[in-house]
Amino acid sequence: MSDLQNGESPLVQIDFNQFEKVKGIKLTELKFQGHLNLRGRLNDKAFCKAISDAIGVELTSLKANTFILSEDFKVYWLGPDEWLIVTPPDQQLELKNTLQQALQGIFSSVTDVSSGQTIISISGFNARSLIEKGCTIDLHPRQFKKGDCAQTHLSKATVLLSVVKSSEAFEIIIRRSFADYLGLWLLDSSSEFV
Amino acid sequence: MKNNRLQGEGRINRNRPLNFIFNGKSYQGFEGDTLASALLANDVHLVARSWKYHRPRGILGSGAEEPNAIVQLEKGRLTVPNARATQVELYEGLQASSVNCWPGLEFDFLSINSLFSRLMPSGFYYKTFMWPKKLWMSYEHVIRKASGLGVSPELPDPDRYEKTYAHCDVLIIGAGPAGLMAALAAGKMSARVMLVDEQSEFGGSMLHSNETINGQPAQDWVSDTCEELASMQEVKLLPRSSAFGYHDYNFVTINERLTDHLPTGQKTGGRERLWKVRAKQVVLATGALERPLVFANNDRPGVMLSSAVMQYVNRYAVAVGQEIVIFTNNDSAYETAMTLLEAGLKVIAIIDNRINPGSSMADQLRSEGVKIIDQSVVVDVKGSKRINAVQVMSLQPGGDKVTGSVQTIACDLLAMSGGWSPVIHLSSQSGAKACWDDEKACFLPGVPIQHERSAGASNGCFDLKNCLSEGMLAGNEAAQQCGFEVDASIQLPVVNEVIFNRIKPLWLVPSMFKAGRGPKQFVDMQNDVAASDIMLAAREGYHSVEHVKRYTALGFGTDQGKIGNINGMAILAQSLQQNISETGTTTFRPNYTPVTIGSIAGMNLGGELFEPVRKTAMHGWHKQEGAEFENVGQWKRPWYYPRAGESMLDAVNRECLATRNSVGIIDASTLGKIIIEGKDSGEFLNRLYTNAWKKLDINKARYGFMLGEDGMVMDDGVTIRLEENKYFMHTTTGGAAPVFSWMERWLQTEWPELEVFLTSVTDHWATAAVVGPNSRKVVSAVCEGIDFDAQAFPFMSSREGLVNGIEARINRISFSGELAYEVNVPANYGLQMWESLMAAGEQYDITPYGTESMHVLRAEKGYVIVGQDTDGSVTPVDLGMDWVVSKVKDFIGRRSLYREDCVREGRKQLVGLLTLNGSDVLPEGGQIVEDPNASIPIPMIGHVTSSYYSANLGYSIAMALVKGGLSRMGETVHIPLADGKVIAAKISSSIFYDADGEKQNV
Amino acid sequence: MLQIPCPWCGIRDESEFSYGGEAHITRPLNSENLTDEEWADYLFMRKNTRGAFLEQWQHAQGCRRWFNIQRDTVSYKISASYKVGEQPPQGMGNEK
Amino acid sequence: MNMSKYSIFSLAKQALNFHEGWGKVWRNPEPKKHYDVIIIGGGGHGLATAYYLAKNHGVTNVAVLEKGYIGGGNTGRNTTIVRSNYLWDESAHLYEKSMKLWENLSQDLNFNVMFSQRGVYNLGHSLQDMRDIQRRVNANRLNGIDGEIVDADELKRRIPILNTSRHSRYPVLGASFQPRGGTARHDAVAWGFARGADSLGVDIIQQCEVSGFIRENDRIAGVETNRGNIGAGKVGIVVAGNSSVLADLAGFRLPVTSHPLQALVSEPIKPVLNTVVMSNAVHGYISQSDKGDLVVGAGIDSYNGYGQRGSYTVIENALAAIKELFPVFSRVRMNRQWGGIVDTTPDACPIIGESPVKGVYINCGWGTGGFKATPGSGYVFAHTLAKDQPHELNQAFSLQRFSTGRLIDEHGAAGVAH
Ligand SMILES: Cc1cc2nc3c(=O)[nH]c(=O)nc-3n(C[C@H](O)[C@H](O)[C@H](O)COP(=O)(O)OP(=O)(O)OC[C@H]3O[C@@H](n4cnc5c(N)ncnc54)[C@H](O)[C@@H]3O)c2cc1C
Ligand SMILES: NC(=O)c1ccc[n+]([C@@H]2O[C@H](COP(=O)([O-])OP(=O)(O)OC[C@H]3O[C@@H](n4cnc5c(N)ncnc54)[C@H](O)[C@@H]3O)[C@@H](O)[C@H]2O)c1
Ligand SMILES: Cc1cc2nc3c(=O)[nH]c(=O)nc-3n(C[C@H](O)[C@H](O)[C@H](O)COP(=O)(O)O)c2cc1C
Ligand SMILES: [Zn+2]
Repeated sequence: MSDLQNGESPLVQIDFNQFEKVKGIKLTELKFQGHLNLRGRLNDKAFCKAISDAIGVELTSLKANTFILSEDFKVYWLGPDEWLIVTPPDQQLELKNTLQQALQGIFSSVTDVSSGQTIISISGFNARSLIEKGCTIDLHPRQFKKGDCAQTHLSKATVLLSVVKSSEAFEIIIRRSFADYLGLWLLDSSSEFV
Repeated sequence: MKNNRLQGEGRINRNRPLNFIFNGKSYQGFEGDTLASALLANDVHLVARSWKYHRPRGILGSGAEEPNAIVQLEKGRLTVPNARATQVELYEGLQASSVNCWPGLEFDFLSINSLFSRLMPSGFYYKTFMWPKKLWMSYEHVIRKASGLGVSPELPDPDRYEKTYAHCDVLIIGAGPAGLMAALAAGKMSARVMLVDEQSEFGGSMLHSNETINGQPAQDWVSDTCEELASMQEVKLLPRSSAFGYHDYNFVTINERLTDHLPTGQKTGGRERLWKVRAKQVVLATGALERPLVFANNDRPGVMLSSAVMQYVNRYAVAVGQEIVIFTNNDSAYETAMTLLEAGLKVIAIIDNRINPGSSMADQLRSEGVKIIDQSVVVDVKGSKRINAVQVMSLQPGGDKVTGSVQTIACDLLAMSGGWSPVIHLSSQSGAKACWDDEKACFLPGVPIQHERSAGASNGCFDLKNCLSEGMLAGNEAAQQCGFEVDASIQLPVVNEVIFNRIKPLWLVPSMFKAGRGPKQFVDMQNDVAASDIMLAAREGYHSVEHVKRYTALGFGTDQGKIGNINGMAILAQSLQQNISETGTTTFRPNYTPVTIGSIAGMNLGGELFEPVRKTAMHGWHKQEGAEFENVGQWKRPWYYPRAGESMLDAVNRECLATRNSVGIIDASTLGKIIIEGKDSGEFLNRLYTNAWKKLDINKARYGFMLGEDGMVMDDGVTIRLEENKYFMHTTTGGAAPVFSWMERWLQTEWPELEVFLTSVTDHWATAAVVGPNSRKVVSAVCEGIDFDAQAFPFMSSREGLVNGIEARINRISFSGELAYEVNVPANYGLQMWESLMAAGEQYDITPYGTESMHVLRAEKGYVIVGQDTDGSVTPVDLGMDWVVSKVKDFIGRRSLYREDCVREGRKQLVGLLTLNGSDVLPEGGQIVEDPNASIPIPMIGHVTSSYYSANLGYSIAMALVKGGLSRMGETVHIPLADGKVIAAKISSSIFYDADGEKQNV
Repeated sequence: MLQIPCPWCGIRDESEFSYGGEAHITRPLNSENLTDEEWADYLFMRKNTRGAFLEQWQHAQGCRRWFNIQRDTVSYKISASYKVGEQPPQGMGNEK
Repeated sequence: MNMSKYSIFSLAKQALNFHEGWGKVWRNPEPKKHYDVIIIGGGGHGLATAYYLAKNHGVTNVAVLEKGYIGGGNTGRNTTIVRSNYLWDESAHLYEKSMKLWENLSQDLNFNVMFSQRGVYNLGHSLQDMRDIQRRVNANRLNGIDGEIVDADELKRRIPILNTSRHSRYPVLGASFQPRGGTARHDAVAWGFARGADSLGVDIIQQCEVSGFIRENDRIAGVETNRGNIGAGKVGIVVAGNSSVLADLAGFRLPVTSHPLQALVSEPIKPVLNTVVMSNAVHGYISQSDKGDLVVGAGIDSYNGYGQRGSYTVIENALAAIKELFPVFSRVRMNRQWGGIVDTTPDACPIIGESPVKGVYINCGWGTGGFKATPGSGYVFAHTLAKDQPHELNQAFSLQRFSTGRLIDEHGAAGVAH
């Protein structure tokens, strides 16, 4: 329904070509994905069942600080009663409707935040070193494995960091208004790998 | 020029000669030299002047402990003040000069201070410079002139500083034999290891040792071990890296120097890197520092630490003297003597305070013609800019007095050893309380209170064999604590056993003079603290070691007492007739060695990176239109949009008039936006806001005030009821984050029974407020699916529709008193929406305006800005807004409104002010008085909070908080300005424009 | 630099958290019946214990949960971490 | 009491004598059984209180009990900034009284406290900062306190090394300037007051920690210490960061929380900064001492802490701010860092007056900025103790204000910083 041609990512001011000079780092933006924030109580069986019926994800078995891939959706644990569902572009409203239907009468909240954040994918043999410059979490593959995610800060921006491939490929979900800062920070920080 | 370079190999690369300049003169050294070793190789001993007395000083040590050889490196932007020559690696073209001397090092004018040194004991300035009182600032001016060592750069630093976090299982600090062994052990267990050493090469004292390991020279074992470590995947090796702070939770800060050793033209990339390491376990293998001996004129060039002498000979192949005397109270100096002999230098005598200090080394030395003079001490030296003789006396039995005649021994170098002090700095910083060991005459690391252990010389272990085994044990244990299993294949290297005799402490060398009456016996050379100063402090009643430190400046210098502190404390203990553990140490604190501000500040500086710049979806557009920006919290908001030739006032006047007369548009995306959902949402809002919420109709909006529990205004904004159980709250821009977390806090901690979920959508929505009589036409041209009829879509209500086919929410709310609509779309389409509105508004000359015009427009209507018209002492009642405060329900801050002070008469209240001369614009922050001619202190009755020239009204308007203001309407008050002018103004209502609110309701 | 155990996320660096001061201060209901002194006691008076102290933190840059810990205000060692609504460690939290 | 008078002449005389004849700065006596007044806490404020009790009120049977060494608390850890340009009348008058005392302190104490009126700048980085500066400076002038508003260009002229670029993240828009502000030698302040008090008969007792209070009926009768019980007619608690601990022992509560506050110094360099520059917005404070080191104040840690150390991020932020303001200092190296324990109150103003326990008086809550108040605080607290009623300058600073709500909110406008 929406015309992505006219949409503008929060990273529009960042020149991604500049990252091509950086050794061991591949940096791309996963633009315009759908982002839905989901709230509900795990001890509410009806809530869990509604979610499971709607998207096939058992929230009770999604461990803290992990994410799973279900069909086209990625579901991230954000808190004991909060999750983020990332969908391919333009599917969020449909999914939002489906979920809201399923959650009728159940204490919950489904909020579209797609325009409020974006995703940066960082991979390569210097990816970890780059992120470590601003991240207090131990990213060693023994500690932070594929399927793990963590909300934390990268330098001075709050992010949701996840591991796509241990030690080599990460994704960072960043709030829109901080995205430009983070982009500049990444550019600045990666200059030593040029 | 004399060349002191020896034949032996050392660790310098003779194929790489390097030219450098010191005090304007050219010299040559080799790759592998430090500035200190290169200077000594060129026979430069006099390198500095002391801080207070400007005495000639030479190089005393060979590393971090050096107190004297402080130089200014390079010039201009790249200059480095206070570099220690002993730690500066030589590079081609290096330039250095002595600090703190004028006109020069050889003849230094202020060395006359030395003549007055008697007038300048510790703390003399507390006792004088008080008369006449007025002159103190002039005295101080002179004192300041003489202060400081190096000079600060005068230009900004062009270098970059990297910074990173890191994690490991075992962090090993110090790569001497103990540290290397620990790393090897832990590394073999496949623990994640970091090994750091502040020197350019690993090996520590092995780099200058004569010992063998596994039958080979120790240096070979070092390189083999380093190679093995480098091949381990989980081992990270960091040379040129000083661990300078050991904080709670095994957080260690490390400063790595990346380019300081490179010639100026070849430095690329960052200059330094700050490592912020969290280690599961830490092994401290930081070695030990040799202590000097405290005797008369012990600060003269040519008096050096014995271990430094050995290091210069073995590591740098430099003969620091030709005819050498050694003065010691322990066996380690005998090794130096052996080294010197091997290098073909002449050791004339060893002066030892012990009785018959026999050892195999002593016998050997005797057989080679070295005189060993036992039970004797050096009492003085001859020579000023370089010593030429030492004076020796015998000790009386008991050892605390000298006796007999003075024997003068000609020599050009005195190597001294007063024993060893383990480097317990980091251990002490970690919280372990150092304990005194009488036998070894040193402080040892205390019982660990963090996950750390010490090994090797830093643990008081002074022989190689045990250093290696302690290192291995420490590595094993540390990795075991992290869950790894000991690697059985690891073997302890084989070394010769050396037996050491007991040290005989010698804190203050006895002399023929009563203490304080002879020449100065220096304890802290950098700060010119002599033994007599410490005794004076004790005599005057400064008994705590901390008082003595502060009174004398003992340990205050750039070496932080590495050289002098133990001797100083021992001398204090003697003066107070205590033992050393009663006296104790001063507190060890970071930094172990000084670290640049640049390094700690890090790379994230400059216009955009010092602090995040938050930008709205329309930011690029504003920039293109030439907007001036205002910082609001972390956001950049357009402040005003000057056109060519316009002043700020011109622009603001134009924007305000256009908005009131036709239509304006402002980016309102930065306001905080929170979705509140769940069946108790209304109840929750009731508790948060001063007014009532449950009865608000769906799609209707209401203005609310949030108070702190102290009753003072905290935030305000409009909230819309979207559904039965769902509200959409707006907060102020600056309040967004704190208010959101404030709300979460109440929900989670106080009212978990409420069924409410909060979700922040600040970033999701981009918002344009279209304001002015023509706004309806503009908005209705762009928004589909909404009936914009005044009745169908009344003031304070909200509708959903489409903008360019994208879902949009339009709120008819107003912060200007005009007909106005806030158009919200998902921010990815924010720019597109903005451009559509601009296009639709073109025919009405739609005018973008910034925060300044927004402030003017709202002030014309008397709307407050929280934080500008309020400070932390203003209630809604003070603002004349009691209508927004419910009398029936409880809410946060309610009880506070009934406290004695909140209900008293005469509180400050918000009013309007009209200057008698309408073109006078009051300064915001102007103080209001009744009688400007009263004598000082003039009672103040309030202050101006907001003030503008209103182009719409044609005169200036202001808002103010005034004592009892609401009952003073029409009174004239006065605002005295800083330049002496006084402006008179009348108190008025704070609503200046459209008092009945008709314009927003059309 | 503290490391704080979030009951949900485990040990994280202090920089992810924001501080909430003394824990277990309940907001008085019927505050209109309180004297100014009693209200001030709730509003301003704090234990400010030297030693073992129960305090609130929010995992602000993480899961956003508020929770309580027991921390020694001299050694900064943390000896317990528990969720809101859970009981503090034995012997703590009841004395005034 | 045999105090040697300090002067250039006595210095010369003693020099001939190899400085062997100097008397003791204070006596280090054994505690007596009973004192009319016991002051708990040998920081600047406690010592000043004792001094003025003896000097102004003739109360000389006084002991100052200090658990460590005098001046070893916040007095020995602060960035020594002295100014009096506070916003509200109550604070302004109190700090200005202090300023006046500073101006004669060296002569009064016959101990050079090196009070150096090099001026203090408070930078403004936002429009709201500038409004606050206007408000404060205007108020100061009407209260008879010197002050001026300086714009960015003038600042650049006066402090050329200050970065006033408009492209900074938070550009410097201007500043307030108090010419009479400056710094003083913190240790000398403690020692000078101690020496002065001692010479008037006050006992200064170090290594003496108060661990309890002795009561008779509902009045105070003395204190328990590690050196035995000591009787007292009145007790003044002046222990800064430890106020809540002592209040708890005495049986009352305070609206105080104790936080780490850190500071650090650089290696000594030749004079480059001859004034004091403070910035709340970017959180850094800097001056250069007479020894040549740059003295930098960092921010306060958010959590309660009695550890005299804080978190490293605070240091990083402070130095980032310093580098932002003074890019030329980037290559200068920091030598040492440390922390103190500051006692903060909800309105960033002190509490000076009676406590709920009869005979016990409290002086605390100076938070991050009480060094400048040292003489004034001692002056009014001595009055309060001697007369059993507050001096007019500390009347507003009672503990009762937290119940009545009559707070003196120095937060936003002036008070947060040192
Ligand atoms: C890093 C830092 C920077 C600062 N910068 C400034 C500044 O620039 N300007 C400014 O004006 N202020 C500044 N301050 C604040 C200022 O230092 C303090 O407000 C002031 O020094 C407090 O003095 P005091 O005498 O009350 O407290 P302290 O000097 O702390 O004295 C209290 C004494 O009480 C003793 N004590 C505690 N408990 C007991 C007990 N049970 N028995 C006996 N004795 C006890 C302590 O050992 C201590 O010596 C700063 C503070 C810090 C920490
Ligand atoms: N004969 C004696 O009396 C005597 C006395 C002392 C030492 N020794 C000998 O010295 C050797 C000691 O070996 P060791 O391994 O314990 O110490 P070491 O002195 O060989 O190595 C210590 C290393 O730690 C580094 N270091 C110190 N502080 C640091 C910091 N903060 N950051 C980074 N690096 C830091 C130093 O640069 C040095 O390289 C043994 O061979 C011992 O026999 C002999
Ligand atoms: C204004 C001021 C200047 C200081 N200058 C120095 C200095 O030049 N060198 C130094 O080592 N310490 C300096 N210090 C710090 C003290 O050494 C010490 O760290 C501080 O007083 C705290 O005490 P502590 O570290 O013993 O706990 C200074 C302290 C202050 C308050
Ligand atoms: Zn968490």
